Amino acid sequence: MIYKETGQYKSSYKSDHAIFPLIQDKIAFGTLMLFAFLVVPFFIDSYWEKAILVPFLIFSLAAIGLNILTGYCGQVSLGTGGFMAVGAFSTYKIMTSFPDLNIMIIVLVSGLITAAVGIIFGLPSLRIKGFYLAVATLASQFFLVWLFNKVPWFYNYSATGQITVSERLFFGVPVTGATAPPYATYLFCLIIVVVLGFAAKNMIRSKIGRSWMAIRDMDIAAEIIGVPPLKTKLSAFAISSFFIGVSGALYFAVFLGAIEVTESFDIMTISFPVLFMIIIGGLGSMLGSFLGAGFIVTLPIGLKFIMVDLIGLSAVTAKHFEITIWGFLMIVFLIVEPHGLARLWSITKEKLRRWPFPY
Amino acid sequence: MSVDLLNFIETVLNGLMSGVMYSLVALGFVLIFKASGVFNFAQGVFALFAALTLVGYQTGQVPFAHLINELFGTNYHHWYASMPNFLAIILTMITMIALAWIIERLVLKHLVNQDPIILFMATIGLAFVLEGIGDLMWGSDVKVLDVGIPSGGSEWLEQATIGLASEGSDYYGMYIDVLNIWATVIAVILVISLAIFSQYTKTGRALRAVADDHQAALSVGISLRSIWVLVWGISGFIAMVAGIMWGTESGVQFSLSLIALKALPVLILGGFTSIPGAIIGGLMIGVGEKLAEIYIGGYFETGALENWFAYVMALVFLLFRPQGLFGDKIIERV
Amino acid sequence: MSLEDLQNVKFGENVIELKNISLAFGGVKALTDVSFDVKKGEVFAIIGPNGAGKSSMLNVINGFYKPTSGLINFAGSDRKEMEPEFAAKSGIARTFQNIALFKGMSTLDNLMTGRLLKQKQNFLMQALYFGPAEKEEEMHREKVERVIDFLDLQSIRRTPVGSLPYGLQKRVELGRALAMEPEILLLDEPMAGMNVEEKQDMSRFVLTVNNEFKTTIVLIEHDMGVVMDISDRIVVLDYGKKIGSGFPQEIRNNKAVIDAYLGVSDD
Amino acid sequence: MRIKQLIVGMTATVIAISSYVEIAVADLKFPMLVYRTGAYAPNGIPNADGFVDYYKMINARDGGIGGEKIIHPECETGYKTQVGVECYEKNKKDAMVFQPMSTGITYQLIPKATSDGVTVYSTGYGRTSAANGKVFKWVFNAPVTYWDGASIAVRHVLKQNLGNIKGKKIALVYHNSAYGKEPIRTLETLAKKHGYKLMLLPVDHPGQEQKSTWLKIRRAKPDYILMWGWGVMNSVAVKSAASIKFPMENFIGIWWSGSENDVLPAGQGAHGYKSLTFNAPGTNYQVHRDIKKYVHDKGEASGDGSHFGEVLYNRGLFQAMVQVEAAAVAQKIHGTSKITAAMYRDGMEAVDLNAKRMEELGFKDFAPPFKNTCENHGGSGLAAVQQWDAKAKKWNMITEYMYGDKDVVNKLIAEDSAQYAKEQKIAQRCN
Repeated sequence: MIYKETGQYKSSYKSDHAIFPLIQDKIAFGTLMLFAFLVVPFFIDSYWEKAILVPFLIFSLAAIGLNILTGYCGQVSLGTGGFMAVGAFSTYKIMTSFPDLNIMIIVLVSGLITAAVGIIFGLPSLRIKGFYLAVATLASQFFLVWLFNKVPWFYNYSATGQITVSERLFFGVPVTGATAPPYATYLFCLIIVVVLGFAAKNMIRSKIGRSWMAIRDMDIAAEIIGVPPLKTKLSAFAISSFFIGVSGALYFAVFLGAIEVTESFDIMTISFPVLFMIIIGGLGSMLGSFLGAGFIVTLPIGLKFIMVDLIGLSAVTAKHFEITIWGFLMIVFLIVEPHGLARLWSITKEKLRRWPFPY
Repeated sequence: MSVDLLNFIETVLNGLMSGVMYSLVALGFVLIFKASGVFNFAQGVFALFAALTLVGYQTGQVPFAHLINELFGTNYHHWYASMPNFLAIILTMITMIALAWIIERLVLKHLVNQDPIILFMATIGLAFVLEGIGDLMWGSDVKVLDVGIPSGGSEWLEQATIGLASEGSDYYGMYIDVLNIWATVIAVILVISLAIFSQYTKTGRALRAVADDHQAALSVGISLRSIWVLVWGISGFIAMVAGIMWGTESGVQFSLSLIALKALPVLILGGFTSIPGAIIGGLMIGVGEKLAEIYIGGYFETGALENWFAYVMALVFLLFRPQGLFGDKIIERV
Repeated sequence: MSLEDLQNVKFGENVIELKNISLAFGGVKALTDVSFDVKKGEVFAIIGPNGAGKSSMLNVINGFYKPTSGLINFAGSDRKEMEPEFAAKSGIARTFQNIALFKGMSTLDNLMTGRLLKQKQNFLMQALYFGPAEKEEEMHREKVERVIDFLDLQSIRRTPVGSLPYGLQKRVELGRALAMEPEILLLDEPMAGMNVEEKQDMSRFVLTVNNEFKTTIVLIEHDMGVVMDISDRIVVLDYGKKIGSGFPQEIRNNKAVIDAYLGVSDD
Repeated sequence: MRIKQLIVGMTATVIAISSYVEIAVADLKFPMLVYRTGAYAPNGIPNADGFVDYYKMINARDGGIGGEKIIHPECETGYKTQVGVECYEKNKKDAMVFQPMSTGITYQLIPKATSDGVTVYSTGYGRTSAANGKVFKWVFNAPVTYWDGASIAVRHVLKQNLGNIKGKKIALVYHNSAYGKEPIRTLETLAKKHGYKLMLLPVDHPGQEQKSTWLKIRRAKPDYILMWGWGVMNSVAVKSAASIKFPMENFIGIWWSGSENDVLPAGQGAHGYKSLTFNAPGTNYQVHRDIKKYVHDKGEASGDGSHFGEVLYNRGLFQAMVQVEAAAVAQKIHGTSKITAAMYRDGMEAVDLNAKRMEELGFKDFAPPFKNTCENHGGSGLAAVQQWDAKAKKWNMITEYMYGDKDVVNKLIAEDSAQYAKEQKIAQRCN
């Protein structure tokens, strides 16, 4: 009976409505946070930073964003790459036009700009539903990428359309540019992710979140109990785009440092992977967003490590296998647990609750 | 006729031709969606896989040669010099049908009545698997595909049209790639034979029944799963045709799988469930994007707006008909 | 004391008045020129055979369908049609013939959706989730808990409604409507497909709601027994036409109605 | 007081250890970022094979460089930037030099490698202005840059028109990406200088659908077409050009648009297509004989050995050779065979591949001689034009190696690198 909730009585709605109603969860989460904030920074090296942790954090953020839209509000979107691009280029423009603006502000403003763009591209969702909408969102993807590739103003008329970040300090430590120490970039992303993560969770467990889910589950009934579809859907698009925009900003400024829009925000490099994250992680689950991101970010690296470094296959054969296994795993996952890792986790919790008595 | 008019016509014609190429891909999507409600993103990779296999058979490549050689230090590459196209095509068809059967066994069977989005994701997974296996089997370097379809500009048309221009203009005739004309012919034959098949054969009727209503079909004793194998087989075959067409134009290599992205706007324009929709949608997209590229594209000194234009066009269209051109009407009740 | 007097004692003025409502989908006439009024605080039943246009009537009342002709007098003014959001805002709640719950959400959340209109905090406050936002949440949670107690749904608070049995789902749906603290409650076959006990429970709930909170109730029901027992007044529809109305006992011996039900032709 | 000593002592040891670790590199590590998969595999494979075969040959023939074996771990990028970063981080420890083989990844690595102190060598691609060693200490793109390339192509056109191309129309068909956009600025500047009209025609990735591009060309009837293409785009373009019957000898590709893969699919139609190159095609060189002897005949050929002697394969040999040479030079300068990344950079900067040295290395007449200096990381800036003979299925050199429009190019390089230096706050060196 490791995972025992009996005997934990809630005396107030407040405690009952808490994010982690169970003491075990509180402890687990607390330790995780302590570890993430106080332990990791001292051991992180540039490989873990650039290859695993920072991309993980950034994509978690994008996944949360998409999950708000798709998982909670039921609007499937394939335009993630385009919106991340908006975030990235806003950051670049603001950075270059206001050299001494604080990076944190820059990132958040980029998020707001993306939110505005998101609202515009969300408008069709009123008439278009389901797959038609999903494919329609590709329009935003292709259009935005084209725009940033085509209009020189966005990349300050540089010779090639490449945009490169310049160094910015956060509390006196560089968090962008090549000289930024791993722990700094990591912590910078971590802070943003944790704060925004809680914000998202709070929205989901209050009015706005319930309106989204109402629209998702049955938009007609929702309308009849007084949920305005337009406002609700657009709010989902806006807030989701904000998250995606921020992640795009970090992706450019903190993670890659130099971006070529056509390649870095391609639907195959961003839009689909992020959709995988929320599906494998679990539609409509905060935990799922993180699990999914972790899975998608680490899997290829893990497979590569096993096949090249341990088994010693040649890089190319390994890659072929990687692609195959990767797709195969995806299918297996969807067959075994369509509701994603989050569901698996809650099942394990059930098991733990009964442990050691099986049933 | 003025040269501008002739140019316009030329553009439209070429648009129609590319449209046919898109329709070829879209067709496979629609068939599968109708019959099994799966939005099969793997259709593009189907085309790639089919083309790879075809070339493999033609040139007698040893499947998995790289892998075998790497693991066992052997040095196999080819086991025969060449194979007649006809035979190779037949073999490829058989392979694609076998593939369909395997997919039904290993994937679809286990995913019946899941959410559409889940099925969609599964097919993306499938796309990865096929791409990986394709690479492992036949290697990832570019291959020249030639099944004897002529290509290059059509002399005849050029000569025929050169006179149409008004006097004194230096008009030099219209341009159409012969390959595309062939593609059109083949596509037409394909569609007609499909229509005949679904109208006048028992399996065809069963197929339409399933497309219409799964439960009902089941209740009159039609085996869903055999129908699915059939349908996936057919769209595998269509993918092969598409693969041959695109492969002849650009050589067979990974990028071939990206034609799926070209087919998506066609689908939303035409409606996921309508074969005529796929065809007409394809033509509309083809013409639309070519016209846009050549006539609007000029205004941004360098165009390349085809890609997004196709989607935006489809999007705008959807705003007026949310279910696409021929898609089933969406009715909301409580 | 005559029936009329009784009525006048029990009921106040009209809350809704439908004047010659007609509704057509393309060629199909769902309602032709139906008129009746609903008085404050009564239990008003709409009955009739399948396809008589009962549900369409409710849909007209809460604005999901727009009548092709006729007027709806509501909240003191004649209007051509109602807007769903306006209807909800002005206290009209309803349940549906085939349940329209939010299957993915728990019973609690479903009931909380009933409070959406009454929650005023903007999303930023909710994102921060402190002070007013939190207070508000808890306040509404309290209200909802009352409904939960009233319909004894405590045991299924956290279960996703999709997995509940039919009878319970119906009850949750009623709960969601009640959570809106409605003036007028439209119930579309609240007891369809229920066994006797469940029907009794449901009837009890309906009556209590009517008595305790003085909620006006408009319900569609097939079970004549129930209808006759709980409703104060009844209107009978057949093929979209009104073929009779009045107190239960009048309806009981109204020839047209009997014919409609027993399918006897007029000759 | 004690504590102070303690700290001093500790730091001392730490430094000692770290420096020791640095020196104690067993072999010379030349990590390879390759792409044998994905959209650009057809170009990636032969090039990578060239590298591997050369490294293997050096190890087999000379037992490595100055006795140090070469290790060349491959990391598959699939031409994806993000994967490239992962590969770099994974392999950067003790790495001598990185050859990203992708403009995107090069841009990515320039700042990182600079701060990590690892050499980046982008042979005739990547960031053109990196040729300015004053600003880009750790980056080399010898022997020739895109901007040289553009001006050389124009020079070739000039030659054919006896120096006058006023009013001629030149179209640039380019990969719609950073790589493809590189030459635009140069061509525009030259257009002003020589008075030709420039027509820009971008082709989106991957570029197998170019119908409208070629319809435009057919109508605009440019006199010459230059192409900055990569991957499937090349072959489709060549094919389309053939089928609109564009005179192939007026169609000139950059050195990345001039491999067998690009012309073979077009069959006879490709006959006469030209492309720039900075290395000779064919297998008639000492280095090929050595590779045959020490690698292929032992059945150790990289891949299936079918690309032996192809343009991109030979380019791979050349790139590998320069990297190996740099190591050798570094060993000479620092008098140790166990060189560090920093020492390697010095070697790269001092590379002097004169004709004599080339011959010693088995590359006689294989490529024009060049020499890196502190200021100039861009090499000689020499390239020649080769032409495809579809009947014989081989490339023939049809011109001498020639210089581009140096004064134009150098000016542009100065501007661009200056701007970069300003953005990144880099102090200029070499003075």
